[in-house]
Amino acid sequence: MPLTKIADFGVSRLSILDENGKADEKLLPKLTNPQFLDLFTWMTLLRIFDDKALKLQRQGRIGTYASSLGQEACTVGSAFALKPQDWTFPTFREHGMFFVRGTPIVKVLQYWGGDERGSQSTSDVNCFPVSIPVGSQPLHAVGCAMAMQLKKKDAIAVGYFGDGGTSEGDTLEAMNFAGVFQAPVILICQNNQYAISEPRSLQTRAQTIAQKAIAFGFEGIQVDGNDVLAVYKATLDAAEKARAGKGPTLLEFFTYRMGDHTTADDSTRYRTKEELEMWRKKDPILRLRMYLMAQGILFPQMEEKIIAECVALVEKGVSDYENMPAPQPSDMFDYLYKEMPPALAEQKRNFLSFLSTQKNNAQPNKTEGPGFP
Amino acid sequence: MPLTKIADFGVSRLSILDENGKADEKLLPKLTNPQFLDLFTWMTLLRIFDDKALKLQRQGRIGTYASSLGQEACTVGSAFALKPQDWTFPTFREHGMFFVRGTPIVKVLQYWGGDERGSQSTSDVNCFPVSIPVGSQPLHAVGCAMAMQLKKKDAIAVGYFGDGGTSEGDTLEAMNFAGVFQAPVILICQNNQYAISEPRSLQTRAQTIAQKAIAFGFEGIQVDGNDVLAVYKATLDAAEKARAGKGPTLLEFFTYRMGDHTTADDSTRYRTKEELEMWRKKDPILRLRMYLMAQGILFPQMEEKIIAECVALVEKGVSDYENMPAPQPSDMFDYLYKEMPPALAEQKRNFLSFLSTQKNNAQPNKTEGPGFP
Amino acid sequence: MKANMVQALNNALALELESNPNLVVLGEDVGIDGGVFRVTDGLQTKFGKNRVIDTPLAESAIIGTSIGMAAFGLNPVAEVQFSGFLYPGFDQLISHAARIRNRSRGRFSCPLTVRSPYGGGIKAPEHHSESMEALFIHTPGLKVVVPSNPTDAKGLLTSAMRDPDPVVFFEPLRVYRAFREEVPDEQYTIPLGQAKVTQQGNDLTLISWGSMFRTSMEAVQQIAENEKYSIEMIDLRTLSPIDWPTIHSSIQKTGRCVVVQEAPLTLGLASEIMARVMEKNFLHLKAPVQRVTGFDTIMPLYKLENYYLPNAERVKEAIRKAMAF
Amino acid sequence: MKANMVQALNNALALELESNPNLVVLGEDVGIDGGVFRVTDGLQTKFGKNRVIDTPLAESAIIGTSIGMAAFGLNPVAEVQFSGFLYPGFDQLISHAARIRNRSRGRFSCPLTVRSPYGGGIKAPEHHSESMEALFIHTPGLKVVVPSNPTDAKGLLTSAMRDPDPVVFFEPLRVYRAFREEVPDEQYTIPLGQAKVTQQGNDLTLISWGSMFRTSMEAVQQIAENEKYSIEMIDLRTLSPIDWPTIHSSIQKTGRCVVVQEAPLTLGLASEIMARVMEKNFLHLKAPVQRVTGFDTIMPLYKLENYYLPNAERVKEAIRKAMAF
Ligand SMILES: Cc1ncc(C[n+]2csc(CCOP(=O)(O)OP(=O)(O)O)c2C)c(N)n1
Ligand SMILES: Cc1ncc(C[n+]2csc(CCOP(=O)(O)OP(=O)(O)O)c2C)c(N)n1
Ligand SMILES: [Mg+2]
Ligand SMILES: [Mg+2]
Repeated sequence: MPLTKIADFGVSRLSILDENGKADEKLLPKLTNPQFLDLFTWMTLLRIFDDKALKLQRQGRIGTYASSLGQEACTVGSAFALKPQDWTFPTFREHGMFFVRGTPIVKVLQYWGGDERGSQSTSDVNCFPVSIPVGSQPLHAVGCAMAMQLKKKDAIAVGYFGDGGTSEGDTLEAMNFAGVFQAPVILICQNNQYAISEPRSLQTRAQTIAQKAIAFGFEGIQVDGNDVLAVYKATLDAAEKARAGKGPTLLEFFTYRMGDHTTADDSTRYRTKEELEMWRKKDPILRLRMYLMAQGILFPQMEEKIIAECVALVEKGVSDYENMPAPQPSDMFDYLYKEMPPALAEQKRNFLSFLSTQKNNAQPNKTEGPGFP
Repeated sequence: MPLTKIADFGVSRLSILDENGKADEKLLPKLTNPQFLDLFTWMTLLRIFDDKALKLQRQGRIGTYASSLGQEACTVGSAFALKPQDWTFPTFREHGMFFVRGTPIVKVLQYWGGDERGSQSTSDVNCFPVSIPVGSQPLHAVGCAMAMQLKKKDAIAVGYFGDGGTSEGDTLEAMNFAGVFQAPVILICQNNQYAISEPRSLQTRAQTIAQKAIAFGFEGIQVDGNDVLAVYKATLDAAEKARAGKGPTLLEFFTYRMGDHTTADDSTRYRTKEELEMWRKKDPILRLRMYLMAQGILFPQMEEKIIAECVALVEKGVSDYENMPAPQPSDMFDYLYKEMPPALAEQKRNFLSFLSTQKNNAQPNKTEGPGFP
Repeated sequence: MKANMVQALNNALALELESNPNLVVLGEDVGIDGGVFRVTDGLQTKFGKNRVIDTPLAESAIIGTSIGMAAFGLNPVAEVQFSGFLYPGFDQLISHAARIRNRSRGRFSCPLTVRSPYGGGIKAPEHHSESMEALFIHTPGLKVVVPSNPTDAKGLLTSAMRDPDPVVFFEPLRVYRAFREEVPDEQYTIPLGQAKVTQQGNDLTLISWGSMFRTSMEAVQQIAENEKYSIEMIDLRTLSPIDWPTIHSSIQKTGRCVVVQEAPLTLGLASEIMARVMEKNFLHLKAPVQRVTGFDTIMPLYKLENYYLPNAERVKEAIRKAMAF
Repeated sequence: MKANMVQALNNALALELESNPNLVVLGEDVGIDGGVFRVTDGLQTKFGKNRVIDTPLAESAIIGTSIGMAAFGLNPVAEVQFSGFLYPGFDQLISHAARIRNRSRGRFSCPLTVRSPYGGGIKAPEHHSESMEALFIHTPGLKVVVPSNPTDAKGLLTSAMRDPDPVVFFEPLRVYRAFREEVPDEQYTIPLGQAKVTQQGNDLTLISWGSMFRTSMEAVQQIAENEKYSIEMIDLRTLSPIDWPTIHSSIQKTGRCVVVQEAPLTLGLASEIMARVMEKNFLHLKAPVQRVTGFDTIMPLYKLENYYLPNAERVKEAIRKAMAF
């Protein structure tokens, strides 16, 4: 028995809408016209929100902000394929997912405005809060999926991460646990080609992210992440599979971050205009728009109306945010434990009584400017 | 462009000597007769050492011990393929590698005898010390390989880990760094089918460990780990490749831990006699012995002589160990920093002066018996 | 029943698995092997593989998935095989388990217990013997418990498993099988955050926990033979949150204090006790608080471990020093 | 040259890359991006991709491979993007970087510098603002440095890079670009383990480090306007090993002490200072040592961070309390 081939693996790529908005009819997901329009509307809302958030940041009305420009199809399409009882585990670039699943815009602004209450979300929306340590979140999704499995619930979990996130041991451990326990989970990589300044090629020598699933004995698929129909279909299929007890799927959404990493970043330092231009042609909203227009599902007047509605929603969110009373210093203490230990209560008491001796409860420190990479 | 296959991968298995000692002549590595005998001798020495160490442990002369019974081909064959300038990074089950590379038996006994000096090894032997946290060692091998690459040295690094070790994020991160930096490293998994009580199937859903390399864009090969010639050849090939600047290789040595995990373990709790019997037939030493006898390279008288020499070497190691003066309490302090900080020097001074007030410098605590899983 | 600490813990787990259908035990070798120290012995056979789960060898994933489970209705009890292997899971503990309630303003929580054998004295190889509880005490959002005997172990573990917040539960290796005592058969809890005054006294307050409580007892017994000090002994039991009122009122009575810890000296828990005592009882103090600790060096391999560990002689020396001041 | 701390650090790195061919800089975005705070700006262009290495996004691997490099002739300077991201690499730091010299009885060593921006005050999102230096101070085998100004930053980083043992080098975010000062152009070192007495005084010893040194200065300047206290100010600079003689001799003179830290109260470095002061200077103390600290809670998102951080008002209150005792 010399050198024998003992296993074979392949990786496939799913794509439905091409860059000109032409669809592969065989693969087209079954969606009603209102559903098609919903996808368009959510992506449009997200883009308008993004644009607004960047302005708010420049005006100092929110802090550092991470735009998802160009990646709208990924979060909108995947969230659209889920059921309300499913759970999602974001990083920090899934605003679209939050919106589609029902989170009020004000909450997302609060988070980026440095107000913890934004992370509380609303109790009827099944999203875990944003958290920043890259790669650490997918494990929570897998744990949640294991809980759903053990409690025999008809719910699945979805964990998001970036291409950079695939380098963290935690993400890889999450894949391994997902495989071993055949957890009802979808692990979604928004491969937007960059982790801050580092191109995908510096993260891993693997040709695709999807093939990482091979290491853990389950299926990985690459999906055109600028094609909302492919994203939707891939997520729906993976969700059905998970619900049927057939285990996890790794989805690599192949996309591109059109904006800076965050408002603290300057992407002209590390990438070319040509690259941007190339990707601009693959715009996910444009592509769906062309398809819907060609199908007669969308037409200019309707588009204008959708845009106007989205603008109004975002403006409403902004004014809700700005009318929100400030968080209280006591909030720092109140949510650490279910029952506050006496020594912590003492710290709180002392601090509040100290504050009460200060003019207007002023915060006498100056904060020296945003710096979130 | 529907669902398109975009990548293909395969995993192969290398095997040269079958269970009856018949070799695949095409794959046979070029070894001289004395080299063949060396392989046999080292494996024999290792087995005799293992047996002795178990006895010493039972008699309380060393602490908890991790036997490598059944895995002799893995450490002996791989170490035999390396050059003296190469560096090896063990876990705790690579005694064979230590011996082949020139570590005196006494050092290995000292380590397991709870004496730090055993980890110092000898300065002309290029081995990193044993360390216990599973999965944490391969990163050091990759870092060493990167150093060799940057310093343009003609040396490679070899990192060992177990099947259990492949579940740790650190091991996977090591694979990823190895791939990205095309580090001259061989990552060797002794897949002995168990991590303490947990069978390989509980570690990962992947059919092979070798395929984990696919996730990181380099080659992984499964090797019959009870076939010292296959182990030797696979390591030699991977070493040549690394030396030629062609990057890392993952080698999965498919073997079996014939003994308990350590002397603190009782493997009858979790595995069957039948399984053991099945693997006994694949004994790596027996297999090489049959081959060498058939080739006329080894014959009974010579074998007896080899065994006698190994026994003598081991006995010598044991007596060296037992004649070693005890480590000094001051040793606890002396190797932490190159220069001892004054406050630590004060701790040391105070403690030694306290000790000097005690009867015979006695250690008045009782130690309550070994417990190393 | 007569039980050593291992048996008492096993019993606590069995009773809680019985009474709480959401409790799951997970970790490396916790199943058929019953854990490498046999704390989970027999539990998988009795409660099945869905309740007592052998996981892959990955501490970060054990803790990380436990967080997901805990947030969604389960009460995971994760075993980390030795406390030195908590480090790979440190980020999940610090960044997530300890923070999810605060991060979500109370919407999510993490009723997770992480059990881990800890401390020296059993001739274990490296990374198996250190006492790094301070790392977890310093981390806001965690609770930290260390029992010193089987009875407390059972009651404290039961409380930990029912606690709405994450608890790191350290089991002193040296005490595991050191002795047996009568432990109540039924389920009971011992509240977290309450120290136990095991012996009243007027001259000096002796504070310790885990295996050092026994070392301290030994010292007190030995010293009682000749010196007639009246020593108040406090077994801290919960290291976070700490029962400060018990400590302070004892020191207000005695004016003298010795703290004994296995951990390294610098920023071990003794430091915090000394700091608070200074803050609250400065004028009551008749002598500086003395501490008996491990050294600021790596816990050595076993041939030297008994030099590293505080022993009764060192505790007696500290008591005498405090008394003589 | 006039330089802020970022520029001073950049300069220290450039000079050392120039003079030590074995020095390599590695981390996330340290290359073409120059690090997210630009501390490594321009270095890759000047020294090439073999000396200034962009790594995959994995802190454990950054530290773990650095250990391998350090043991084999290189001097790695690893950047971890924020100190809150040290936790995934915690095991490599604790179990290996800090131990390899001891484990190998001196055969191998780990001349590694881990640089990491730390602390609050710049409106960064979560996990970017906490101050957990105590974890590393408690760990035997590491050194810990925190500069408070550009000049010290350059000299201390140069020492750290030449140190034969692993150094965790925390760079206070709030100081990065807060001010510029004249920094010597040439290479120089400031020895690790030496605190700086920046102002002599007789009434009270004020100890701080990093950004809290500036907050303390502010308090001292404000208080000087009305109250005529003579305050001795110590900038600790190295937190492990600590310059105890400087602390003790100052307190022997003043008898009063305030420690200011950004870190949580429980088991922050102030606790250890209080403990040692009690041990060594019990009879010199005229008042209990006061500490001004962060709270035992999670560093909040930015709308509340300035409540969390100690400020000059709180420092002044502590000074008055110590003086009034
Ligand atoms: C553990 C950790 N290390 C470093 C960072 C700093 N950081 C924030 S985002 C980011 C890049 C993430 O890249 P990727 O995963 O591809 O996600 P993307 O930003 O592209 O959405 C880095 C390095 C972090 N948040 N967490
Ligand atoms: C990080 C860590 N977790 C747990 C352990 C305890 N432990 C020691 S060996 C072992 C099993 C290792 O299995 P494997 O990697 O297959 O190596 P083998 O023992 O089979 O050689 C475990 C869990 C450890 N040493 N390190
Ligand atoms: Mg990315
Ligand atoms: Mg194994």
